[in-house]
Amino acid sequence: MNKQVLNATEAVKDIPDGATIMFGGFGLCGIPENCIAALVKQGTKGLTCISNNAGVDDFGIGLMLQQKQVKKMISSYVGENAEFERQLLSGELEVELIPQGTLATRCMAAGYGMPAIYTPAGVGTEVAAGKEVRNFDGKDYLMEYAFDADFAIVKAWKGDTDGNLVYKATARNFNPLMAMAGKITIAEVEELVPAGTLDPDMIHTPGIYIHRIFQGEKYEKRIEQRTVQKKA
Amino acid sequence: MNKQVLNATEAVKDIPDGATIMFGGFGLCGIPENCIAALVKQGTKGLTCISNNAGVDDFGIGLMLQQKQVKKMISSYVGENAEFERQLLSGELEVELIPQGTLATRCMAAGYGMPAIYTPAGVGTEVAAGKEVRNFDGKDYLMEYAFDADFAIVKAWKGDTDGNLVYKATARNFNPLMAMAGKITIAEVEELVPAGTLDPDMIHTPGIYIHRIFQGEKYEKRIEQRTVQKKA
Amino acid sequence: MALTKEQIAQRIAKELRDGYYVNLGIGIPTLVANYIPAGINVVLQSENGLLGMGPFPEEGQEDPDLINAGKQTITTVPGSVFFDSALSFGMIRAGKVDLTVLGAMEVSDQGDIANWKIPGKMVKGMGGAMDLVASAKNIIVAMMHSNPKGESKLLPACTLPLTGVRCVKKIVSDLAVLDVTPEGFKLLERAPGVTVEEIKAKTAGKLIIEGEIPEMVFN
Amino acid sequence: MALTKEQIAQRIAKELRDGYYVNLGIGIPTLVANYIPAGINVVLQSENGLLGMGPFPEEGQEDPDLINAGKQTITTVPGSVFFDSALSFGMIRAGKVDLTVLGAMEVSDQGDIANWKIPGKMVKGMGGAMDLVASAKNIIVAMMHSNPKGESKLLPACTLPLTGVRCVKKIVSDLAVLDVTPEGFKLLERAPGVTVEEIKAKTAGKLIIEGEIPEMVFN
Repeated sequence: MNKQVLNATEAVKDIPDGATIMFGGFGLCGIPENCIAALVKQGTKGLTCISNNAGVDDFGIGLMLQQKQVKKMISSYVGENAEFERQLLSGELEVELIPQGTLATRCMAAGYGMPAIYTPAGVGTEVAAGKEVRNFDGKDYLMEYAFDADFAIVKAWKGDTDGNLVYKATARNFNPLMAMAGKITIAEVEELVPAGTLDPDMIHTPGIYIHRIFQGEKYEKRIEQRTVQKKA
Repeated sequence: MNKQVLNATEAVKDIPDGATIMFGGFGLCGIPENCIAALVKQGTKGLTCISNNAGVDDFGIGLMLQQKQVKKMISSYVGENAEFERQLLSGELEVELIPQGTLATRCMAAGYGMPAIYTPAGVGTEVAAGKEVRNFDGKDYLMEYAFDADFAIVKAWKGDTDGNLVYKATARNFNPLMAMAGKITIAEVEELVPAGTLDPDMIHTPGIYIHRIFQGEKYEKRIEQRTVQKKA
Repeated sequence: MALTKEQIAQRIAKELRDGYYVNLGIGIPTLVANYIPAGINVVLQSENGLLGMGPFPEEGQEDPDLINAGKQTITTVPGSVFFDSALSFGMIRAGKVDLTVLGAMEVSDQGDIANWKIPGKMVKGMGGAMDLVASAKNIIVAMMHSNPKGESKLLPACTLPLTGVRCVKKIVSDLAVLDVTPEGFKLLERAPGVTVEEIKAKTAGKLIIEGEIPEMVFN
Repeated sequence: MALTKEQIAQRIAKELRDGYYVNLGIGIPTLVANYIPAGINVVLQSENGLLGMGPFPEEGQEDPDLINAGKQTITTVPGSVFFDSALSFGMIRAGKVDLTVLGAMEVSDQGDIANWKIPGKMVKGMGGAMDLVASAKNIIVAMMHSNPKGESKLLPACTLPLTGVRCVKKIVSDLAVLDVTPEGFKLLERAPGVTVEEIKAKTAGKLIIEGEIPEMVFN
C-alpha cells in the first residue's frame, strides 16, 4: 500500500485555510520541520493547531505564528516566544490550555475509536469548568472527548513506503498518538525505506494510520535547552 | 530495578486460592506455559481467569480446568475442549463471554489508569444487558469498566532483568495489555538478558509494569491449527 | 445453480478496491484472499494483531508464534506489522479497516446480524465478531441463503441472539448479491441459472426487486 | 538557617526508597537526582516519554532527540525505555510511579496545590502538572515557605488557581518538613537553627505541633 509522496510541498498542498491540524513533537524535539516550512511557504491561514507546545520565535510552530497563520492553539505549555505572547495579549490568537496527559490521551482516544475518556487530571480546577465529572470507586474523573482533527502531521525517524513508522528516543512523544488521530495523517521521516525493510515486530505506528509519507531533508533539530556536564 | 525471580514455582507461589488472574495469549499462541504448569503443580483453586481463550483439553488453561482449579472464565471464545464443556454444562464452571476488543481494551484501561472506556461492541445485543449506553455523535456505545485483577501472567519473547519485555509476532496479542493491568504482574520469557541489553526504542512493555520476571524452559508452543501449503 | 463456497468468495473478491485494508472472518471469508483481482492491492488485517497477512506457510515453515484469528499458521507479506489486541481493535473501531467480510447465521432486512450463539447449544463465544460488526464502515456477509432445513436466513428480524444491529451493508449468498437498504434487501445479482422467483421464495425478509436482475459474472 | 535549594533537594532525597520509580519536576525537584542515597536504586521517569533518565550528557554528546520534560538534553541509564506520551501518563495515572516531586506556589492545609497560573500574568500552561498531581500516589512538594514579600505559601486555602485538590502528602520547604494530614500541616522537622516559633509565624494554614520537633539531619 504505497503512501509515498514527493516532498513536504506535495504532502500539505491540499490543507485548506481554517483546518484543524495536529503537530507531533514535544518542545522542538520530534517536530515535523519540513511540513511546517511548507505550510509557512504555502501561507495557509486560520489554522487551529493541536500541539503540546507552540515552538520558539524562529523555529517550529513559532514560524507559523510569525506569519499569523494560526487562529488557535490547543496546547499544554506555550509561550516560549515573544510573538506568541504579543498575539495572545492583543487578542489575535486564541489559546486553549489542557493538561499534557489529557492532550495525549485525547489523541489516543481518536486513534482507538473511543469517543471519550476519563481522567482525574484537572478535577477541582478551572480545567473542569463545563465538563462532566464522574466518580468511579471513590475518585472523581473528568470526561474528555477524543480530538477530531482534519490533519495530523508527524515526524518519525524511519518509515517505509507503506507508512509504517519508527521513532527515536524522546522524539517519539506525541507523534504516534497524533499519527493515529488525523483524518489525513502526513508523516515525514529522516529515512524512507522500501516496505518490508523494517522489522514488523518493531514498528511504532502501523501504516494503516498513515496517508502520506516522504523523506524530509535538512533537519535542523534545534536544541531548546542545551544542558551538559564537563567531561569526566 | 531487578525483578528477576528464580523460576515459575517461585513466581506464582504467593497466588492464593480465589485470586483473579489474567493470562496472556491468544489460543495457545503466546501463553505463559511455565506459570500455568507451576499453578497446576501448586494446586491453587477457585481461580477467576481472564483470558481470551481457555486452552485445549491437555494444554494451556485446559490443564487447570482438568484439575478443577478454575471457578470462572472471563473470555471471548472458549470451548475448544471437552472438559470445559462438561464443567460448564454441569454448573461447576462459570463463564462470562465478552467481545474480544472489549476484553483487550478493558485490560488497557487498567494499565492506563482509566476507570472505564466506551465501545460500540455489543450495543443492541445481550452483551449490553445492564450496561450503560451512551450516545456520542449519533452512535451508541457501551460503557465498560477497567479490569481489576490481582495478578497478570504474561509470556514474552525476550525480557531484561528490569522487566522490560519484547514480544514476537502474533504471540504479542493480549500479553502487553495484561502486563499493564495486574496488581502484580509476572512475566516469563524465552530469553532473559541483563538490563541495558535491549534497545530502549524497541521495548513493548516497560519494566515499570512488571514485578517478577524469569526465563522459562522447555517451551512446547503447541500449534492449534496447523495449516500449510505444499512446497512450490 | 447455487454458488459454491469458492464462488461466493470469488464474487466477494470483486468488491475489493485498490488500497483497501480488509478483515476476513473465518470460513468462506478466508477464501476471499484466494481471489484478489489482478492489479488490486489489499492488505489483510488479522484481529489477533497483524496487518499484512500472507498465505499459509510451506510445510516445515510453520511458526507457532505466527497465527491468524482462526488460530491457523500463516505467513506475512513485506510491509507487515505486528501489534497488540487493543491497537488491533482500536484501528477497527476507528474505521481504518475499509472492509470486513464475515459469515452469518441470520441477517435481518434492517442489517442486523446473528452469528455467534444458538440457544440450547454450547456457546463458544463471540470472539471479535461483535467488535467488528459494531465498528466496520463496510460489512459484507458471506452466507448460505437458507439453512439445511431449507428455511430462509434472510429474515424480517433475526430469531437468534444478535451480534450487531443495523450494520450489514451487503450480502453475497449462494443465490444472490443483495444490498441492505433502509427499505430492505435490494436484489442486485442472481447466481447463474437461479431465477428471481427462487430468490423471492427463499428470502423471508423484505426483498426489493427493481428492473432486470443480471446474473453474476465470473471471470 | 533556612535551607538552600540544594539542601531541600538533599532532604527530599532521604524520602526515596529502594525500587522507587520517581518523577521529578522542573527546578528544585530536578536537583533531587544529585542526592540519591547510596544503596538506593531508583528509576527516574520523565513524562515526555522515558523511564531511566540519566545525567546531563558530556559536552559534545548532546542528542536533540533525547530530552527530559524540562526540554534539557539528557542521557539514559541501562534498562531505560522510551514510550509515547499517552503511555507515559497512563503509567502515572495507573499509580505505577511511586513518588512525584514538584514545586508549588501555594499549598493548602488540605493538600490542595497551586503551581501553574498567576492571574494577570502571562499563562504558560500546566504542562503535565495537573496529570501528575491528580494521579500520583505520593506527592512531595519542594517549595519556599514564604514568597519574596514574606507572605506564607502554606495557606488555609490556596488563593491562586488550583493545579489539583487534596493531593499533596508532604512538603519540604526551606524551613521545615511537614506532612499534610486531614487535620492540617503536621510539623515533622525543622531546618537547622530554625525555631518552631519562626515556622509557626510563617505558616498561615493550620499547623500541628506535637512534642519535640527535631532538626533535620544532613549527612
